[in-house]
Amino acid sequence: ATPPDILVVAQSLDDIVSLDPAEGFELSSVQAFTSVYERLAEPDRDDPRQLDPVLAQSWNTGADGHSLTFTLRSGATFASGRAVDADDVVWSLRRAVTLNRAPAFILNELGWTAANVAEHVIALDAAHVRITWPKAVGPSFALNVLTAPVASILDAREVRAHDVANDAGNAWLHLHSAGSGPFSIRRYIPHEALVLAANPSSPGGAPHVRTIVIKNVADAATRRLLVEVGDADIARDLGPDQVAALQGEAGLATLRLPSAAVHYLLLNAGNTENPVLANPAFWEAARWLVDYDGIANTLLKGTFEVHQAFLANGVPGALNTTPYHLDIARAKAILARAGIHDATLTLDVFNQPPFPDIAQSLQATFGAAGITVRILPGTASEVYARTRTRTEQAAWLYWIPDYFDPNSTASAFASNPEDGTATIAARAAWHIPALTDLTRQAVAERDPARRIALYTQIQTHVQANSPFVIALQAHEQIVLRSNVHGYQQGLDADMVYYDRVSK
Amino acid sequence: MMRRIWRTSYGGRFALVVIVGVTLVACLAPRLAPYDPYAQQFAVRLMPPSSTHWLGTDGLGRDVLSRLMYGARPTLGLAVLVIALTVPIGLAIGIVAGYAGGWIERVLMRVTDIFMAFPRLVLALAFVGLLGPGLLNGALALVLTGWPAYARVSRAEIAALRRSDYLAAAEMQGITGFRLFWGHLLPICVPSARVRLALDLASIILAAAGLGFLGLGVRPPAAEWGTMVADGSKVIFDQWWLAAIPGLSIVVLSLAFNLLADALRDSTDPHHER
Amino acid sequence: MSDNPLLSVERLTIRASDASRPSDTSPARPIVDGISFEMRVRRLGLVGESGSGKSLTARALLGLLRPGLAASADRIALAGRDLRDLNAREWAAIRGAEIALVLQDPRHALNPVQPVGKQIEESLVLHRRLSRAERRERTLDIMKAVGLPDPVRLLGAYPRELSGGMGQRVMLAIALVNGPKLLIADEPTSALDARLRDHVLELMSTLAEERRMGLLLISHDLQQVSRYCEHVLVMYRGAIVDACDASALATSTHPYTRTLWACRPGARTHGSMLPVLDRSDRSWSVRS
Amino acid sequence: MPLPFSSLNSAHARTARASSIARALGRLGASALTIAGLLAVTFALSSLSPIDPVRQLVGDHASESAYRAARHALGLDVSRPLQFAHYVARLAHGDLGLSRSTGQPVSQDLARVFPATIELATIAMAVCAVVGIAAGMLGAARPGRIVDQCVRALAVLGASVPIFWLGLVALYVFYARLHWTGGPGRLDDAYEYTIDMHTGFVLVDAWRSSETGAFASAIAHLVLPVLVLAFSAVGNVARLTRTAMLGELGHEYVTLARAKGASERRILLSHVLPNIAGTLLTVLALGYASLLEGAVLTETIFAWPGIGRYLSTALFASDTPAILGATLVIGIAFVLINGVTDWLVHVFDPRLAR
Amino acid sequence: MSDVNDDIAIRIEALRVGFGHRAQPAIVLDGMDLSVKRGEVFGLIGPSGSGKSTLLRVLAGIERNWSGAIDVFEHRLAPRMRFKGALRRDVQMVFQDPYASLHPLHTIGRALTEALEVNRIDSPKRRIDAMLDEVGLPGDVLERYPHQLSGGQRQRVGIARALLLSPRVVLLDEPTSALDVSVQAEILNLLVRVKARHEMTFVLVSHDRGVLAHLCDRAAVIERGRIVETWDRQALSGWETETDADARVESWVPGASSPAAS
Ligand SMILES: Nc1ncnc2c1ncn2[C@@H]1O[C@H](COP(=O)(O)OP(=O)(O)OP(=O)(O)O)[C@@H](O)[C@H]1O
Ligand SMILES: Nc1ncnc2c1ncn2[C@@H]1O[C@H](COP(=O)(O)OP(=O)(O)OP(=O)(O)O)[C@@H](O)[C@H]1O
Ligand SMILES: [Mg+2]
Ligand SMILES: [Mg+2]
Repeated sequence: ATPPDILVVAQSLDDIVSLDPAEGFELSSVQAFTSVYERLAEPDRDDPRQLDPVLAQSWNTGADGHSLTFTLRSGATFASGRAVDADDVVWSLRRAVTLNRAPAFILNELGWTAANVAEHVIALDAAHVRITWPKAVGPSFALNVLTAPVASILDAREVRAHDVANDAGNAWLHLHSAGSGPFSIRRYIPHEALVLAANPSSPGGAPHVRTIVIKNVADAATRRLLVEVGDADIARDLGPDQVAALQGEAGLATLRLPSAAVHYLLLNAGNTENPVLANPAFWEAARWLVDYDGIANTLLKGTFEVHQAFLANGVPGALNTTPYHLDIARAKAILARAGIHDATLTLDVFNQPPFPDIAQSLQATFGAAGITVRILPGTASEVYARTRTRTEQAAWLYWIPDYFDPNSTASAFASNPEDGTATIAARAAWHIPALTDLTRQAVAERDPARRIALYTQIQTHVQANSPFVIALQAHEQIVLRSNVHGYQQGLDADMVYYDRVSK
Repeated sequence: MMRRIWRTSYGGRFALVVIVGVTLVACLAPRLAPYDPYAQQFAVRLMPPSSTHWLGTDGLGRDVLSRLMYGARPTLGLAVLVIALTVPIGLAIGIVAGYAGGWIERVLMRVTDIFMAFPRLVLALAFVGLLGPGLLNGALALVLTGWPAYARVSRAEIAALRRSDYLAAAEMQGITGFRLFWGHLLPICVPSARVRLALDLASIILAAAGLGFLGLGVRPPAAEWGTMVADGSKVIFDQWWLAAIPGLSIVVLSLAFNLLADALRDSTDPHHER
Repeated sequence: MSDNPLLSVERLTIRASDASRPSDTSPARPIVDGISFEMRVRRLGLVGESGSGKSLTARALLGLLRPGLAASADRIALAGRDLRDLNAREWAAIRGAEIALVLQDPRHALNPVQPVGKQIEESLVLHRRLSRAERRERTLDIMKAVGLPDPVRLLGAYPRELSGGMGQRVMLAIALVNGPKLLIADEPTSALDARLRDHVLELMSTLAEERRMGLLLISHDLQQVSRYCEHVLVMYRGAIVDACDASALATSTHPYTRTLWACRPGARTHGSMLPVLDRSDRSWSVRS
Repeated sequence: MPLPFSSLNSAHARTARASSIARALGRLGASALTIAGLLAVTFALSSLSPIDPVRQLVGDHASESAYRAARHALGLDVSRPLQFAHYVARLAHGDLGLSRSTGQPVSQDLARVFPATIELATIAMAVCAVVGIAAGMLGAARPGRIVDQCVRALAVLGASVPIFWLGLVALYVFYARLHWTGGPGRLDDAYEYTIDMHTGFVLVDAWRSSETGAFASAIAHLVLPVLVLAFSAVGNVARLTRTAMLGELGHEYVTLARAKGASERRILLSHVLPNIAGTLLTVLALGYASLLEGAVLTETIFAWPGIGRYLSTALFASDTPAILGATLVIGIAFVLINGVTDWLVHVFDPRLAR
Repeated sequence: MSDVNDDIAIRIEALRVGFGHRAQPAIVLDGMDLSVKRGEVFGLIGPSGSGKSTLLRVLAGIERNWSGAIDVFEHRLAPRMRFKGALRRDVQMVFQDPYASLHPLHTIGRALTEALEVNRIDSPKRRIDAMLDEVGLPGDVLERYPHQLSGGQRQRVGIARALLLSPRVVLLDEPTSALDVSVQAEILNLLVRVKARHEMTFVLVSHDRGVLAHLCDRAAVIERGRIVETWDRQALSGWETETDADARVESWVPGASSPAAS
């Protein structure tokens, strides 16, 4: 059993590379950022379509639609006890851009670069910050960008004190924190555990539990065992079978939470070794060859729902139609009409559950229509390495929005500016100048309703015509000991809230 | 030889039965297996053993018995491949070193020592990790670390004979070259190599299973015992047999090879041993 | 000599139990076939060709047959005390104290990782309650008695540092340190250089006389035995085929003894054929 | 009689000492060569790897110039032999590069995780040595009897059971079902991250910490992985002990010891055991090495934060520097174990001390 | 080629053999001069380690690292030369330990046949049968393995194998020292018989003066790699009176007379 003042969470932490919010871009690290850092504004945890001011008290949109002025909340302090001031905000945002690590591209969406960010992010006085942006995007988009973890506000003085060789404290932040969130990092042991200590001076109020131990337990069966035996209070990422077995067991509660992750099959139209992949008829057939229902409701029961548009349910503008289902005869007919026989393809998948199971299901249904699928399981980096170099034929992948705005996803699936930008459409070698324009138009649109309408239009097009078979939206299944109360989790990867948990 | 093992002990009998049986099953899997090992039926996922599926079904509703039968193939195949490479290399190097002596021996044995000191499983993991998953990459590492054992033993055996009277006697009769190697030197090393080989087979089977368990073995949907244990371990607390059955198969097969090694050791005529 | 012979053996038989018997020996024939003898002289010789059962006989007297061999006898008595049916503890008390053994090859018979001194002392530790100093003194005494040079220094030497002759003397010291009644020497010199043989045998027979101790000398060399023993038993295929006084060996009428005695080559035999055994003649081979 | 024994003896000792130094030096050279071989193989492996380390580092969105800069920073823009030279040069300074999956220097990571493995393997080895040698002696004392049969059966079984499977089963039975032992990890969570790890050895640190119960918790967590790990090697130790003992029992000096009146127990303990000490030492060293390897799988099952788990995590992240570093460290440990054993055997065996 | 004396079978001049490091080799044979006459039995005796076996191994072409001059009949030997053809057949050797000189995994039949096969000698079957008869072995030994024979039988096989190639010189390295006196007598008788039937030269090493006195026409003593004394037949006859007791007193140098422990 776990001690009363410690919350033990069993999950996989193996993905964490960095706990510097300007660098960390993995599921587990962005989850942690929410507990450790705060941003100017964050999506409301009950209705993420709403924005809540956090470190900012309020903001004003500039008349030109290309600037925002934030008034900082008074009395907010960092874990070190220092008050948050405009200098921290400006320094943190500029730092994220100039450090230019993986998630910096999110801020780049505003047109900020290492060269120009200093003129676009300025402190008006100790309590006011003004930002401007050169790109043709609307202020609501800009606000959404600033809710991303990369825009977290750090204790500038503390971090600067740990600067080594001009790294802006990056090395130090790998293992430490300097934020204003409800918790601070007490100890981080890579691949082993992240220990968070309550930060009583947090602007949001002191959390209920004193310590959180997020324990790295790589194996799902062990996670389940730990929570069942009571050696963990919360177990994340449980497979369907594990959850099913725990159902109804005394002392345990199961949460099933939708996530913004969409899973899709990518067909690389640019692969010259296998020209059939460039044939839209083949794409069309593929849409009828996924056992959406079988995977979501039998094979991986509870961890997925059928979802066939790129914006996940719950994200503003999501399209909820599901026109496709498994229909082998129809797929065969389409293939026959297009003169496609004996097609074969290789399918890259991650070698971790549940991907091999999904891949084997695809293998079976495609096989039924005469398409031979050879599965190439690989570590995540291998699979990404192949898709990056565009040597893959097909891959089963998933997408999680980087920030809570439809553009995050739309610009990946429906935009291929052909300038070297590595969007998903570009990886599939899908040439769509018109659609790219439309996506650009949508992000610049300042009227929210019209913006939604544009995204619906784009999704409908992608659903029917792209070399993607968007199939499933993930649900996360979490098992908690029943004495754990107040746990909350939102749609997007970073929306994990421990501050109101009590036990 | 077989007969002698059969007569020596119950262990030897068990070993022969299991090894011959598993080999047959592996060869005849397509004929023996009651189901297509790849056919998925989501409706009957995770069924306990029953009269329709003797060993139940796995997470994709595939028949476990059929997969078990097919699963013997990569394991045995790998073992045979590794042995086919390690034994000849090891014996050749050992015999040449032991017979030649001098600097040839020193150089060859230094190389042997280097490879001998490599951690076997770890190197296999590194190979697979760096060159990509697959039993073949693992096999490469097993070959690389496997031959020195044969080389060392055979060198010692031959070097002990280097100045022996019966090599001198062979020399007196003008027996040289390949004839000497094949007819006189090699047979000396065979009994110990045979025991070592049986032991090695057991350890290769375990290593292959270990790779499979870590998800670094065969590619799905191919069945392999280690991978089946890993898959089964996901549901070990509820459908324990899914991990237990392939695990037991590994135990039984490697046990058989270990017992064979024992029987070989015991049955080697003491008069034939030096 | 008293009425009780030092050693008396009646119908000693040694068989291989079924499991350990090589497949080519017939089950019926025992390896040692009901031999009987008494030791009424101080120095008794036991000769015979290789494989005739000399060593097995010697070991049976010490209760040291290997597993797989079994001995039975109507009587085996040491100075009147019957040795059959002793338990392990009783045997341990007798071995090394009343009967001692010297083996053929010092290179193999001494523990290679124990200093010589400790090996000699062990006999004392096992059978006497002595202080450390007394043990050391006795050890040095016996080492001097068997003619080991510089015994103090030798105490810490390991067997591999000794020459064959020295090794054999160490073994003799181990055997004699407790003053046994009977010393059994199983081919004590066949691993030694020709020159050393006589030294060691000479030493043994002198010590046997000095210490009033029985010596059972096993050898296949008739000439040698005739020189150092008073009485000789001749074995062939597990049976004692001839027994006579050492001085009478040269004139023995038994064909086996005669051949063994005469088949030694030498200048005298140059140009002629040596006498050999007619092994097909079984008439003298079974005599019990 | 001439007695040159004394002078010869000391001369002998002198040459023996000189030659043992020479031997030690030779050993050292051999070990260095072996490590160099290992280095070469691991390096060759890393350059054969299909994964682009630069891309892994800079990520997807990096520009061509950023890519080139990172490539230069990693030293990958020079020829392979030069890269190898740099690699060795950096190694000499203890620099194994940056792990891509932890973001920390690999050397630092390894310094953190290796003690956990050493602790696990060493305790398992101790169990193995005591149980294995005792069992081997029991078997040898009465060959063919029940005890012996049991020892042999266990030995064969130990060598046949896949350790990961045994670990799973043990965890399932003793932790999940019976609650007899601690679960995965090194300590209960109450202590795991609250006591300070100074030495990296959980038993030591738990003992020294002020937390009562931490030590008991450490023991409870150690039991299963230690036993599972030991089980895989104990059979081999028992079998080889038994074989060595039986072989030794056939020697003439044993007959002589019996003829002195020594009891069987005394013969086994004070005559035979010292004689096979060298063999046993070698057997144990081999066992120790195999335990280090077995730790890879055991640690994965028991969430034991050692080098094995570090390596398998690195494998999944294709974290080349970490894979190479861990392989190298285990390889060096192997070489050291072999070298030290060899040296010990020579030092303690009077037969070989020449 | 030096002057070929019809009378001399083996002529050795200034033969040196060393082992070990090139820098400071352990010299085993140190400038040995020796000649053996055609058809005689030449004996060699000497303390252990004096180089007797080494000399025979050089003559047999097994030990090829030597310097000096050696002629065997019309063949002039050269260091590092591998014996082939006629020379190979002309020189044969019989070893001390008959068990160690027979391949434990080959039947006697195979051991004997192979010698003939390698040297491409025809009708091997007939020759082998004749030879078995000559050395007094039953025909059924051909199917047996060495461990299934007695020591005396094994040595007979060793002799048969050497004689099968009809050598002109037979080198015998302590051929009876592993055997019992009674068996030794049988083997010695066999050697005498064989010698009488074939025109052969014997070089015989033994540590047993009796054996030499019984068999040899001449004999020599080797000490530290040199011939220190040579006896002719007459001198050998005088051995009868000597006893072992007047051999030199043993030296107590540790390890001097015991071969290195294994
Ligand atoms: N354990 C055993 N099982 C079966 N037969 C055995 C065993 N030990 C010895 N023998 C046989 O018993 C016979 C007598 O052996 P023993 O050692 O007594 O002969 P020996 O007279 O001492 O000969 P040597 O002179 O060679 O020492 C031999 O034929 C031998 O093969
Ligand atoms: N290959 C070798 N390497 C090193 N030393 C050798 C080698 N062969 C023989 N010797 C040494 O040469 C010396 C002479 O050996 P050799 O066998 O010729 O002696 P021997 O006279 O036959 O002795 P023995 O009577 O014991 O058979 C010995 O000191 C031996 O150790
Ligand atoms: Mg004997
Ligand atoms: Mg010799």
